[in-house]
Amino acid sequence: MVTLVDNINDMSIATGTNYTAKDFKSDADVRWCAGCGGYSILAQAQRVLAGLGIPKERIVFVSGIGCSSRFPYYMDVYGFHSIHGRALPIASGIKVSRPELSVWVATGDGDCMSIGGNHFIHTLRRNIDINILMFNNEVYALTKGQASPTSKVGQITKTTQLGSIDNQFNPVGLALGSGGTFVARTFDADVKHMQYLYERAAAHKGTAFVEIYTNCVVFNDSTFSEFTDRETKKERTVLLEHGKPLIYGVNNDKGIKLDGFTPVAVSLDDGIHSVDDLLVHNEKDSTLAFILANMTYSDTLPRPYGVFQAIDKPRYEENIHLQIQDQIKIKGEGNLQKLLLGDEYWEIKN
Amino acid sequence: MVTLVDNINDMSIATGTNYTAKDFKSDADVRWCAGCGGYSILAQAQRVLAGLGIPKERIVFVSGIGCSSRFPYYMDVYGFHSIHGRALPIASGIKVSRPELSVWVATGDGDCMSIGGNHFIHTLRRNIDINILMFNNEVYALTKGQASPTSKVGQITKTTQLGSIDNQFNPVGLALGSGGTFVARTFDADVKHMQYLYERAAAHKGTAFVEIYTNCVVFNDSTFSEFTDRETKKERTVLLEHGKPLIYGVNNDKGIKLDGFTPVAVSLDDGIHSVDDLLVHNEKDSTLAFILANMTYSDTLPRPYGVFQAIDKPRYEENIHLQIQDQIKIKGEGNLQKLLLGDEYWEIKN
Amino acid sequence: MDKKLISIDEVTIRFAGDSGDGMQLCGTQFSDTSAAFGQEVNTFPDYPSEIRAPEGTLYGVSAYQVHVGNRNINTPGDRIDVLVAMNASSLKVSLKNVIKGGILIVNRAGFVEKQLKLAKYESNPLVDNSLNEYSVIDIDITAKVQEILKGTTLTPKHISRTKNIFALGFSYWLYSLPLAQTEKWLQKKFGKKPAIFEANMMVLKAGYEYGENSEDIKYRYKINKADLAPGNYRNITGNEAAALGLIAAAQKANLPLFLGSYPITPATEILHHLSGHKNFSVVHLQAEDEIAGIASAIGAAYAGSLSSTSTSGPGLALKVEALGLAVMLEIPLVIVDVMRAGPSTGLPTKTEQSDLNLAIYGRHGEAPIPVIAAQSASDCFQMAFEASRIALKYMTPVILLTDGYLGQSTEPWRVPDVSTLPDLTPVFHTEKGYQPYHRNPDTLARDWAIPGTPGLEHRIGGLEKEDLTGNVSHDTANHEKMVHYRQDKVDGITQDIPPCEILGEQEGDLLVLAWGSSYGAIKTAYEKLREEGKKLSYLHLKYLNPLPADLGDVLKRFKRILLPEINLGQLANIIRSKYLINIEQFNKVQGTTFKSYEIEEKVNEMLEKGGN
Amino acid sequence: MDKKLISIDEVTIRFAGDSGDGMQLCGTQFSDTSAAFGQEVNTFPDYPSEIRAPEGTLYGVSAYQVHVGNRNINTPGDRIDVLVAMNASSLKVSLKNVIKGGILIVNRAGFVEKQLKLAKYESNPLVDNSLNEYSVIDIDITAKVQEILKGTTLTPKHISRTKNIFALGFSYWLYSLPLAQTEKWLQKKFGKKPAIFEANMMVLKAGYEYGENSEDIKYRYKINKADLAPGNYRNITGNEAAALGLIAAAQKANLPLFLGSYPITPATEILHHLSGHKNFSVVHLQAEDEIAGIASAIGAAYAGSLSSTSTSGPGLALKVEALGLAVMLEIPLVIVDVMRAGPSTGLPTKTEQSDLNLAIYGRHGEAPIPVIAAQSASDCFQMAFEASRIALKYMTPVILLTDGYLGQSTEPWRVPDVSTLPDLTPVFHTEKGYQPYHRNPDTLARDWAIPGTPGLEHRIGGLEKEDLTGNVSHDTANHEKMVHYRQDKVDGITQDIPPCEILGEQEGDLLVLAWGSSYGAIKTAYEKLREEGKKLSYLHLKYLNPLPADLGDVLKRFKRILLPEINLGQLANIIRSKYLINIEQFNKVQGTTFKSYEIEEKVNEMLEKGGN
Ligand SMILES: Cc1ncc(C[n+]2csc(CCOP(=O)(O)OP(=O)(O)O)c2C)c(N)n1
Ligand SMILES: Cc1ncc(C[n+]2csc(CCOP(=O)(O)OP(=O)(O)O)c2C)c(N)n1
Ligand code: SF4
Ligand code: SF4
Ligand SMILES: [Mg+2]
Ligand SMILES: [Mg+2]
Repeated sequence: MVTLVDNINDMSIATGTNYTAKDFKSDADVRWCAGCGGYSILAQAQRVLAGLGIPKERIVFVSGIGCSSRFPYYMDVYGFHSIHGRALPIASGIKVSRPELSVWVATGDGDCMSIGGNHFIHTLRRNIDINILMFNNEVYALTKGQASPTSKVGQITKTTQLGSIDNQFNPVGLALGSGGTFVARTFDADVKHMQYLYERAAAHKGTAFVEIYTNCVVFNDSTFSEFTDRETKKERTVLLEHGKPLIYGVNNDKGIKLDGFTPVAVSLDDGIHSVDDLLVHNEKDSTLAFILANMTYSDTLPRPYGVFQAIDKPRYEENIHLQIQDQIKIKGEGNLQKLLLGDEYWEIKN
Repeated sequence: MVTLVDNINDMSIATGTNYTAKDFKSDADVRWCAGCGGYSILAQAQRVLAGLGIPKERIVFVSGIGCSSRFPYYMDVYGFHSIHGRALPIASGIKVSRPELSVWVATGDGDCMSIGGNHFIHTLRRNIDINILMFNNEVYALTKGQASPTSKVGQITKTTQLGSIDNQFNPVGLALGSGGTFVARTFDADVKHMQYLYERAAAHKGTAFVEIYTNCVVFNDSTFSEFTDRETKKERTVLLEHGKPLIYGVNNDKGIKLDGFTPVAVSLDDGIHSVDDLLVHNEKDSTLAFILANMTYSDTLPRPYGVFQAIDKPRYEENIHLQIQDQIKIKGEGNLQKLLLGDEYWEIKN
Repeated sequence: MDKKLISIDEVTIRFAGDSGDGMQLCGTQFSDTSAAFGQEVNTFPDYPSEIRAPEGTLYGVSAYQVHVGNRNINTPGDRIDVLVAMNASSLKVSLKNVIKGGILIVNRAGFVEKQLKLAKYESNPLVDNSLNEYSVIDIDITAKVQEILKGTTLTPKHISRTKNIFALGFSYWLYSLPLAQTEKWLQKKFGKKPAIFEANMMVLKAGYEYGENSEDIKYRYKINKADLAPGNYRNITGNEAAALGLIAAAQKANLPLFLGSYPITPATEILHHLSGHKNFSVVHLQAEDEIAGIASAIGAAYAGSLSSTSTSGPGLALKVEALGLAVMLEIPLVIVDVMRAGPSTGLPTKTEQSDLNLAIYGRHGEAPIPVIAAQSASDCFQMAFEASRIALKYMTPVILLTDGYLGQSTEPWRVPDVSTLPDLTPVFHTEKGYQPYHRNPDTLARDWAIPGTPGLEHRIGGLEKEDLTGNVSHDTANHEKMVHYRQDKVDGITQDIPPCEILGEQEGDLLVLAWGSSYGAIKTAYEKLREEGKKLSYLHLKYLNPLPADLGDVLKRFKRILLPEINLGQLANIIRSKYLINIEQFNKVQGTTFKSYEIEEKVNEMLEKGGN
Repeated sequence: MDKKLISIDEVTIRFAGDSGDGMQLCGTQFSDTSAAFGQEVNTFPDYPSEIRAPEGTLYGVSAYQVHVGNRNINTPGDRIDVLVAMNASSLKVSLKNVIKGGILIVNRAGFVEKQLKLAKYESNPLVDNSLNEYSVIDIDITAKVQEILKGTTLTPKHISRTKNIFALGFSYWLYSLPLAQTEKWLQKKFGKKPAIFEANMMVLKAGYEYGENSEDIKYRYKINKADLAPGNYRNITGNEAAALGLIAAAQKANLPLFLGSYPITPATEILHHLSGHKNFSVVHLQAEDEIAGIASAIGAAYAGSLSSTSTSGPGLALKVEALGLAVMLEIPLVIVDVMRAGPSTGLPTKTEQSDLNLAIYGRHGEAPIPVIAAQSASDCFQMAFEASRIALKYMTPVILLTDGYLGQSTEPWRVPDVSTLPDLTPVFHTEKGYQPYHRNPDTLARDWAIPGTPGLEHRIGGLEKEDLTGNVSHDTANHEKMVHYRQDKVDGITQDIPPCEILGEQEGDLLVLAWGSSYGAIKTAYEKLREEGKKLSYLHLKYLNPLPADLGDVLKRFKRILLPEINLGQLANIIRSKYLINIEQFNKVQGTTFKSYEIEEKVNEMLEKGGN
């Protein structure tokens, strides 16, 4: 059965894809606060999408509600600004019904991990090929400053006037615990790395989860500055690169080695340790991913960023269409009249 | 302010606690199928609660909907059979408002991890002192046999007639990823171990999550038999005991060692390995807990059970009451008249 | 032996036994046979709410009721004429509904001490004369099948399991029905196990012959064929019919079908059926909860599927927020709500018509949604198809109400010739100059362009939309305009639905007005009363929002209006507020649909008492 | 200089500027001052929906409207008499609501080229004669404050930030109000930074003196004190009032207060306030979503708290399933819904009365819940208290409807003497022989025993309950009985609510019927029309389910009934269906409440046109 949808799909193949970032800018004014981390996240998305070679009309951006979730308005692709927390199941419906579309979700720490938490863990479980960009500003911004599930213990907000007493989610840990196949972290301030991760996410088959530390200048300003400020970043973060040892520090003079399975920071200048002692990152190793995720809220270890895990697992949308094709092969394309008649019908004659 | 609630609390102190299991049996007929794993789970709960020394009236069992969720009817304590998926937030409201109560949740893999998934991860995050007994039968039983989030890939159910294509949650991994402080696994068939875990869960301060592999004789019979049958259990499972090496096998002749951070099965009879090479379990080590959790669906490694992790973290209900006491100390017990008048009131005279 | 053959018009027979006794099979075979023979049939299964209750208990009784006749068979029968009771508990549970003088076919082996105790009988009713008012046909079926199958390779357990087949064979004899249909079915089922097939056939025939040969039995019955329209027929439950209606609509719309759903009694079978037709390209997602179910369906609708979600009350409650989004987006979506008794978990396996308020009024903001309701099991096909038609034509979510009774009950369905089903193919916008909220002036449906269409990239969402462009608009006058568009669009569907079809007098003293699954009972009562020469009229509504355009006029033509509902008067309130007209309610909230005699009695009472 | 002092009855003044200009402060200070002076006051803040919109833009304008007078001040004012505009955009946005001949106080420095461009002005309105119909008071406030504070230690940025204080001082002069209140406030705020305090005082006085000394300004105004009941007063928003009402009820019930909530505009401040009063033992849980919010509240209610949840439309939509559970459990629970414009995300910062249907009808099954509504900001206290009273007395969830307008607006509130508030202490069952569903024969409330009570261990839940015992019951007659109990209990609350209080004629030609936040506008219009000698009556409903017992009789006493609502007629439908009476709707769905002149015009039109 060639459906209308198929016809439309055919039409789009003709479209040129010599895009520049500008082609992905919509007419809408960007209405984030001056200095909001969203601007850079948006600009990189526009830049990266221009280079992917996917026809614009095949790209869909879905979001929930939040400052971050206004994202689709600013992208000149198919855009769907939905309701709070439901971007992922909506995106799932889109991707499962139209696997040929490139489906992206822009969401916030509240949208994705608070009200949307269940959809988050289940989307990752099903490994549906959706790319999730989660703006983590550790606060509810659009509703003007309440604690989110990623807010720090002790953080003062309008609902935690004496300091937050909810323990903090580690989004990377939660993603791994849910069976996420592509789990990564980056910073709004790190333009190149963000671009790199977008490209990786786009290339990954299955759900790609990218946590982006995002500065909210109004309700949680500078909460990530130790990881993003030029002065401290090198000492307080470590980049994960597949096959490479974990080196960090202003002078690349520090590294992470494993003591059993416990990561420890060592100096490469101490005359004892060398690069060979260091932990070498392996994106394919799920256990290692957990070990690295567990470094997240350590005071003494640098904050890891990059791709924690990139592994292959079956994808729901692929398998359901395989089952469909299979069944059509076995049973033939469905015959409606036969279906309605069923196995046990009888005829009443005149 | 001594409230009515306080008065009631006072009354309960007088109650004797020389219980036997029978004291925890309610009048209601148990209506599970003959052979259902629920019977044993129930019997052990009654036995263990009798020995805890907690007055019956201080114990509350909350559940959602499912075969498993009928549990509270069979326990002669305060019982609350709620709606599908919402046992945990209801239990949270009970515990946060009345921290002196002993709050338990009986739930199923569908109730807890499908519709209730968001509440699950957030309850663990807040570490509210609730003991969760999750009957994992890897199926929706009450609705007569559909796939659940813990169903195996390929499992045939009424909604997966060609085999399930959803990847399977690892409940222990999800619990750890959510920041769970007490995470454990046991089997309906292992009466003693179940009792042990109930006691541990009761003693743990914070959310205690106990996954119980439960046989559903009707819709998923024998799915765990390799782990529970006398013949195979010893070869296919390994018990985690704090401070002890991971030994298993019919003749205790096998063990788990770490190769880097990768668990591997070794023979203790191979002349190469000895007990000293084996991984020694440490419940306090969050990274180790992840490594062990990752063994779960391995075909070659035994299935770990026992306490994966038991660590201490702040508890929401404790901290909010501390904040309250603190504020009362600082500001004095609230004066309603003053509160209503606020800071900026004025008087209009006759 | 010669038996007296009595010609009757109809009979209600209930097969009751323990959960493991195969009563559902008996019932479906009996109804298939009688339907294929050419009689009218209506059935209802009655499962225990426990998955597998202990053997022999009262709450473990499983039953299947079949009503057959030569005309006017619209319900599974108010009262039981013939009860097949395989054990003591099944007799105990069903006897109260058996008519005095009715036939009890009992398996004597099911009345031993243990069974009597479980059934809470003080003494054996088969011997204590307590059944004197009934014709008891008391057979030790267990012994019979053991005898018949003695020589075979079947295990004692297998042998015992054929008891139901014996009862079935006997029932065929009693109502002069052929064995052929069941023989065919056994052939299909046990074709690869000839020993089992043979054994079952032996037992079936033995049951039949038992009637023929028994000296105690002096009568047998015969029901003529019904006067049915020619065509191909099959038995179908409401849930299967709804599933097929959606598939048919998708095929006729030339669109893929998507179902996002979460299991819930009594709607789950829709999900079962739709997940089982992969060669019709049905894509389903068993979601993590009802919210994800509808959200994924909204996503698939946005992407160009005929999209649907199925649920029951508690699930519909959870979909409320997302329904509002679907209203704002103006996308086609079919929501099937198989109602059950509430509130809350309520009585999950019992039926009720109490989600109407939720379906019509249950959204925050002004968020109108068309609501339609099926009237019988097979009508679920028709109405699922119709819901899809409205959804696609008007770009709107549509709620289809069925209920647990319709979902589980079966009736013969004259299968439509698919070439006669209307084409539902939507027009996707593909040209430049697309305005997402430009409307078709006739239907007020907005133009639809789906992802993949070059040059028509656009943004939509849950914030208020600007007229034509669909941009976010905080303009207050625009908001009011859009609120009215959405309302007018739904109201305008009145133009597209059939006018009221009144049975009986077109004006007069008494109109019975109803909706949903009450149809069967009311239709039966109506026919009976008419035959008795009573003056009354009957109007059954299938469109509840909007209501038919001529309904107000129709209602004014009657002095009194009786509205029976399985709730506290939800439709009555809607009719009152819309037409400021007095409605006499007749409400029953007992988890079952009406009995036709209840309607009869009520109508007679009203006719006798006269004006109000 | 001598100025002419004009005595007036009321004025509406709107302070408008850029988000960073401190207009909210101006507004609250002006209203506090005038209220403390003894005038009647009503205010409404008007924030941009963007968190921090770019400087000078049209959508970045932040405003605060204050309406003061010596009587009948029930709204923030329909039209603006005086506009303080700190920049071009704020003039552009607000001018359309300024009356012809009104006063414009503009900061000339905000009308330079960049600002004009951002405001999309072609030419400078201050010089192009386009403002000829207004009295323009054009001051370069920026220059003024620079001059005044030249010698101080304040940075240029700080100096510029005092502009609003200058405008405030000038406004005080213009309306003959004292500086004392603001001086006190500045003292409190900047007590520890005397330099800043001094600077602000200098600017405040300079603004005041500017009026006194300016040659251009020939008039100033005076509004007499209102005739207010003696007592202690404060300004309060509806959201704070609702929070305080819950705290007061908990204290009076001798119960801990629990709030389980999730942030949502425009209800979030209730959560902010309640999470900020820990020394009142308020326990709150900011839940992961609205479902967990109400579920935790249900848990806390079960455990013996006065329990509550706060939300707005999309959140109420998500709570629908759990509300059904609360109905089945029959536990006390207060749900505050601060309504906003829907459907779906709609216009989150705009007000609407469109959740009434959802509140009353939005459950699956028959699940009645009492619904009440507040009429003004301070009334939110009273009604939150009342909701708690009903919940505890009748063991039922209660929905309190307020809206975005009430939640954000302020009015002076005569603070009650807490000793006069009624005691709400419930009786917990503690004796043996507890039957969870035994009912108080007067209220039909069930007996309440909470965990911790020895010997009363029992089980409840969402399945249908057996009468008295509360055991699970599948009995169909019991189900019907319980459905009726639940309905009768809610219906019975009519006995406990005040009869209708009709303003004006007790019978006659025209009754204006209304509910919720329309009160202010209608009351104002009503008073005005009565003063003009018009015959009309006004009835404001605070109890929507059940409706007052005498409402049916009352309505019949009037020839025509006008029902203004900020929706498409939700209450009108309810009234119609209940009383079969004709209602004339007056609907506005523009995200704002009525203006009193709209009501006036509508009433006048009806009075002129006569009968319908
Ligand atoms: C059902 C529902 N509940 C609550 C809200 C209110 N709400 C809007 S955005 C938001 C939180 C946003 O936080 P996050 O996702 O972190 O986005 P940010 O604004 O920080 O980018 C909330 C609670 C809503 N719109 N809908
Ligand atoms: C809101 C809602 N959705 C769906 C259901 C139907 N339902 C009842 S139990 C259940 C699944 C139970 O599975 P699980 O928790 O694993 O329990 P089990 O029966 O396997 O012990 C479902 C889907 C419901 N009762 N309420
Ligand atoms: S409030 Fe924060 S997150 Fe929102 S736009 Fe402003 S800076 Fe960005
Ligand atoms: S269906 Fe399965 S889970 Fe349910 S009672 Fe029976 S055996 Fe237990
Ligand atoms: Mg955020
Ligand atoms: Mg299960």
